[in-house]
Amino acid sequence: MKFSHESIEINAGLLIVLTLVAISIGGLVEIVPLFYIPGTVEKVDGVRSYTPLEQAGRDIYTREGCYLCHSQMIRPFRDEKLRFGHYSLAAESQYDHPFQWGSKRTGPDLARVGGKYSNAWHVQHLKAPRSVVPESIMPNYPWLLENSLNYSDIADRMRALKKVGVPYSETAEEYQANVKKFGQELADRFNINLADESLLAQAESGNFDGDRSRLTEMDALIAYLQVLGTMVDFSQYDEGYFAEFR
Amino acid sequence: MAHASRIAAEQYNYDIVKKFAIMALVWGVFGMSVGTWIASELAFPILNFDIPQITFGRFRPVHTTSVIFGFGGNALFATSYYVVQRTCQARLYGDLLPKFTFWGWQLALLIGVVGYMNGITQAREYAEFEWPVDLLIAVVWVAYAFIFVQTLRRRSQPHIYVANWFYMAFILATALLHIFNNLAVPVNLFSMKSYSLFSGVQDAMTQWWYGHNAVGFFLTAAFLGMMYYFVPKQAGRPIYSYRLSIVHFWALSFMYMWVGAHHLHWTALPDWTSSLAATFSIMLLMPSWGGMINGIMTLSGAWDKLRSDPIMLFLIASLSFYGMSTFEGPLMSLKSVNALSHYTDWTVGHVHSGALGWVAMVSFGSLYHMIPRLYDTRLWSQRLVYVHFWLATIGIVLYITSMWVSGIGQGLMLRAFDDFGNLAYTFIETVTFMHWPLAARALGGVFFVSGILVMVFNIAMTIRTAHQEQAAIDAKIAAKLARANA
Amino acid sequence: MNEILAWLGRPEHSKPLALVLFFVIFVGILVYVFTGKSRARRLESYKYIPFADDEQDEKETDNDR
Amino acid sequence: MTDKQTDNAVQTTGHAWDGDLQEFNNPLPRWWIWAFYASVAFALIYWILYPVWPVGHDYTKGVLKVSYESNGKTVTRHWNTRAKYIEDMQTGEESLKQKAYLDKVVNASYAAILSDPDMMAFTRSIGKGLFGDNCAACHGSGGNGVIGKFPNLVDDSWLWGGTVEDIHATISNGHRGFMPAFRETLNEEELDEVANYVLSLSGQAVDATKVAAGDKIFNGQKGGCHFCHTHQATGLKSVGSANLTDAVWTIADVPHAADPRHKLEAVKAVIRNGVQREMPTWKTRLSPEQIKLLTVYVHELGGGK
Repeated sequence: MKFSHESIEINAGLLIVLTLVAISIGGLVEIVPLFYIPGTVEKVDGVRSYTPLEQAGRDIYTREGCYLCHSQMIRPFRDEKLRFGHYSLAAESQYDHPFQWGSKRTGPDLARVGGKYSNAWHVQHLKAPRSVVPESIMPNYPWLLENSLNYSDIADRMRALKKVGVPYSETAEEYQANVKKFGQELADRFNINLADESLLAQAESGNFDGDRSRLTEMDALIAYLQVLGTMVDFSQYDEGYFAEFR
Repeated sequence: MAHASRIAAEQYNYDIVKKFAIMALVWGVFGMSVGTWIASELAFPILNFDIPQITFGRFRPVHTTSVIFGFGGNALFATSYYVVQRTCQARLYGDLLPKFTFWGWQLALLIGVVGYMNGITQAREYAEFEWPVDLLIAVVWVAYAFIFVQTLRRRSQPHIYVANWFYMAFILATALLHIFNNLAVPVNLFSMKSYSLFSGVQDAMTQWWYGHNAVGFFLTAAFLGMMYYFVPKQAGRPIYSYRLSIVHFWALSFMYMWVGAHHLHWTALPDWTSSLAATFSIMLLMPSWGGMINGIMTLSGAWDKLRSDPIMLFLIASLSFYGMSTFEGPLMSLKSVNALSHYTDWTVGHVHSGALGWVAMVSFGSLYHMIPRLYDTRLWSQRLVYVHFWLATIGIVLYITSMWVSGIGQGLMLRAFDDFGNLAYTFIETVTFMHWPLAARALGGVFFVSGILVMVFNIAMTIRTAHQEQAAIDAKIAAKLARANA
Repeated sequence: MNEILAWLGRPEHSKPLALVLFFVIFVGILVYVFTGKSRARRLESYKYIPFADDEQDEKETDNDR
Repeated sequence: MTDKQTDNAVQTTGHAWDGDLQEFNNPLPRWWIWAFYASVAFALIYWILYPVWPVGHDYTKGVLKVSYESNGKTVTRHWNTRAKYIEDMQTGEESLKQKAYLDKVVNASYAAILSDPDMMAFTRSIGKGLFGDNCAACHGSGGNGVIGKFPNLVDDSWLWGGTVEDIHATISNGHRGFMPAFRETLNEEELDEVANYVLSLSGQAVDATKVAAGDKIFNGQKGGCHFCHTHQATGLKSVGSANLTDAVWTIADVPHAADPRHKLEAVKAVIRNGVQREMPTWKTRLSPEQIKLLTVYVHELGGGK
């Protein structure tokens, strides 16, 4: 058993190289094809990016760690369909950076909570969940109603999201493309140059927290919750259509 | 003896090992206490106290980060620096660089944890650190890898001991996972907020590729490295089969990376991806058990040690829990089982049978073995190690069983239909059902935390005794010198 | 032959290919580890590495006495 | 510690350099190898049956098939979770059980459902789940509502009408309940007078002179309350205005007020701030059959009307 210094080095290097190869393959095989196999993200109408107010609400959703107790991913089971609604499509989270599918349902799934309850209910429920659902174990979030919404960097946030592929517009061409894709009204909402105006306008018309005099974090969060799962009109599609993508 | 260890202390860099070992305990106490607190919040929501910083959603990442990266990470730094030096019989590479890894790691953890409490998070499970912290971690990690490899190159042995293979795989895999899962675009250079590069289904896959391999390489491979050194050392017998360790090392490193998608069964992830993950999860069972067999068989013929050595008790119990949770894992990765278990406390219980039973217990055993040697003394109290062992075991058993009840119970209730084919229970009824299991789980946490507090006391007394012994010897030498000079 | 080469050259076929390659290497490792008496003996001897440092400590301790 | 180290050292040298072949030949445990082969075999079978391997721009589909009906034709596709779901929804045991009843519901009149004990047993069963997972968040799991926020459904008072047809319309289309805020229109004194009048309608002890003044405001131009609540103050179900004479309080929490002064304050607060309430639309979320059955369930909660 003679070992020269050289072969020792080779052994250590070989160990590293082989280990790297071993640990890389699994990830490569499973992740890379998801970017190019057609049909991984279904072709459906209606899915759009979030408006500035909704995105601000989404940022509060992630800030408070809602994903740790609520999933946004309904599975194709009869019980979940009856309880939460149609199962979730990959397309529905295509503009979600990061995804919020969740891993635990301490509370119910929220993938289709949009439109299910009134804004007033959300305000009351977020402020004091047990005042409306006595059995609930959700924490109170009274500060959402107290904190004014900080939207000073909303345009920057939209710019960052644009860099990772969300169709917000900054140039005239991008804006026109959005008009074609989403219609005039939404294209205005997705216009980074008008981010502040569009955010304020939606908060004013939506009056999500029931108090027009102030723009609170509650306004933004409820705007986000109320859009969840409402983008795709499932009555347009035959059930078999979605199965073709799997 | 004292002289000998002083030589050893010069031969080996024990100072850095001591620092990491002590911080492992500090983060352990903190992280496990936070864990018990958030467990109690679920049973008794009033404990959120309407304080944003400690509500469940913000406090949970504090718990996971403190125990995985704080307790587990520091324990791994400590033991890997110890093991690589002892098995290579070479001093750790560098002097400032290891110190940098220490302070960099503690700083990253601190910024991370304070950040979560103030709502700064990437909202990716177990990767909640925002981008500046991610960068700091990346730099620390490169330094760590460099130190480790350079130390390996200094070895006097021709062969690299298998424990170091596992540590090496852990370092490489963690780097790979950390970098790819944290690819994100910051809002601007002065903002702590960033948006993940990927979205939706690709983002989910990347996150769970990361998430499961944080378990696979951070919490399994690395701790197997620990096992491969400390079990033979504590038993005073070599590992059962070296060749088995080679085979199961390669099988493990190859197969673990495939299984992440089993966290996404029945979701919008394409079926082929999750089926692939399921089959590799099944094939992973035996490679995982290879480590358990090797550890437990090391003791064959010397079972009497279990009666006299509480540290061995910790190590063997940890291997049993390892075996149990690596059996449970593949089971839960089957689509039919996962349909029930996913989204429920069963998953939480499974993770903790691995985290408390395997990771924490093997760390406790290794630290009990290592710390007295670092300080060249004996453990202050063997009896307290027994007390710790039983507190920990009772805590784990309470935890796991209550989570089985809660998780399987909820899973069954949610998919139950009555005689008419209608849903038998509403969602909120399952929440009511889970109250007592959740309370029992919190109690399990109290037991486990009490255990580590006993350990901290024991270790503190051990270190104090070591200092006293050292002072006595120094005094004697000084007296001798004085007499000689007189 | 050209067709095979063309198939191998396509990036989307790299995954199955990498898998096959690695599987071959893995089987190679298995065969290497479990064949040859002297190799077996050599490999198994490595399990005493963790005890080598004790011996050294011991020697130093002896010298110290 | 010294003893132990000596032990180790002796044992180590003994084993390592005496060449104890027994120790060297620790084989892989047989069962371990066989179990590993078995798990590989399992995976191979799985790979044949299910979609698994990505190849090029596609993936292997597996040999298992699932069939379901689509537009009157039978479609057969490779096994996948979504096809399995359709199959279960169409031909699963639980689905068929439920479907047998749902098919009857489509054509049955409310009277027919209400008079058939079997159908009512089914209604209570499905209603419990529908109500619990959808309605209970606001109206409470027992339908008691939250005073001031969400209407009680178990009493006999219905803002938008309590017949099955009314309830059906309410669930299907939702409602927006609105009462203007009078904080600009009425001063403190006038608010006090109207509140006295309102309390007097359900026979609460109040100040008689203020009641008379309040009557004028309520039924006159100043307050104009009668436009919605009517001169008799029994409310209009077309606009969802409350009946103020029945001592059932849905918004002002009069029953829980400690004394007459607090009762007055509770009523004044509602007049001062107005009311804005919303019941969501359910026809986009629930099927017609589900709404029909939920209607019967809710109707039964309040004992019917």
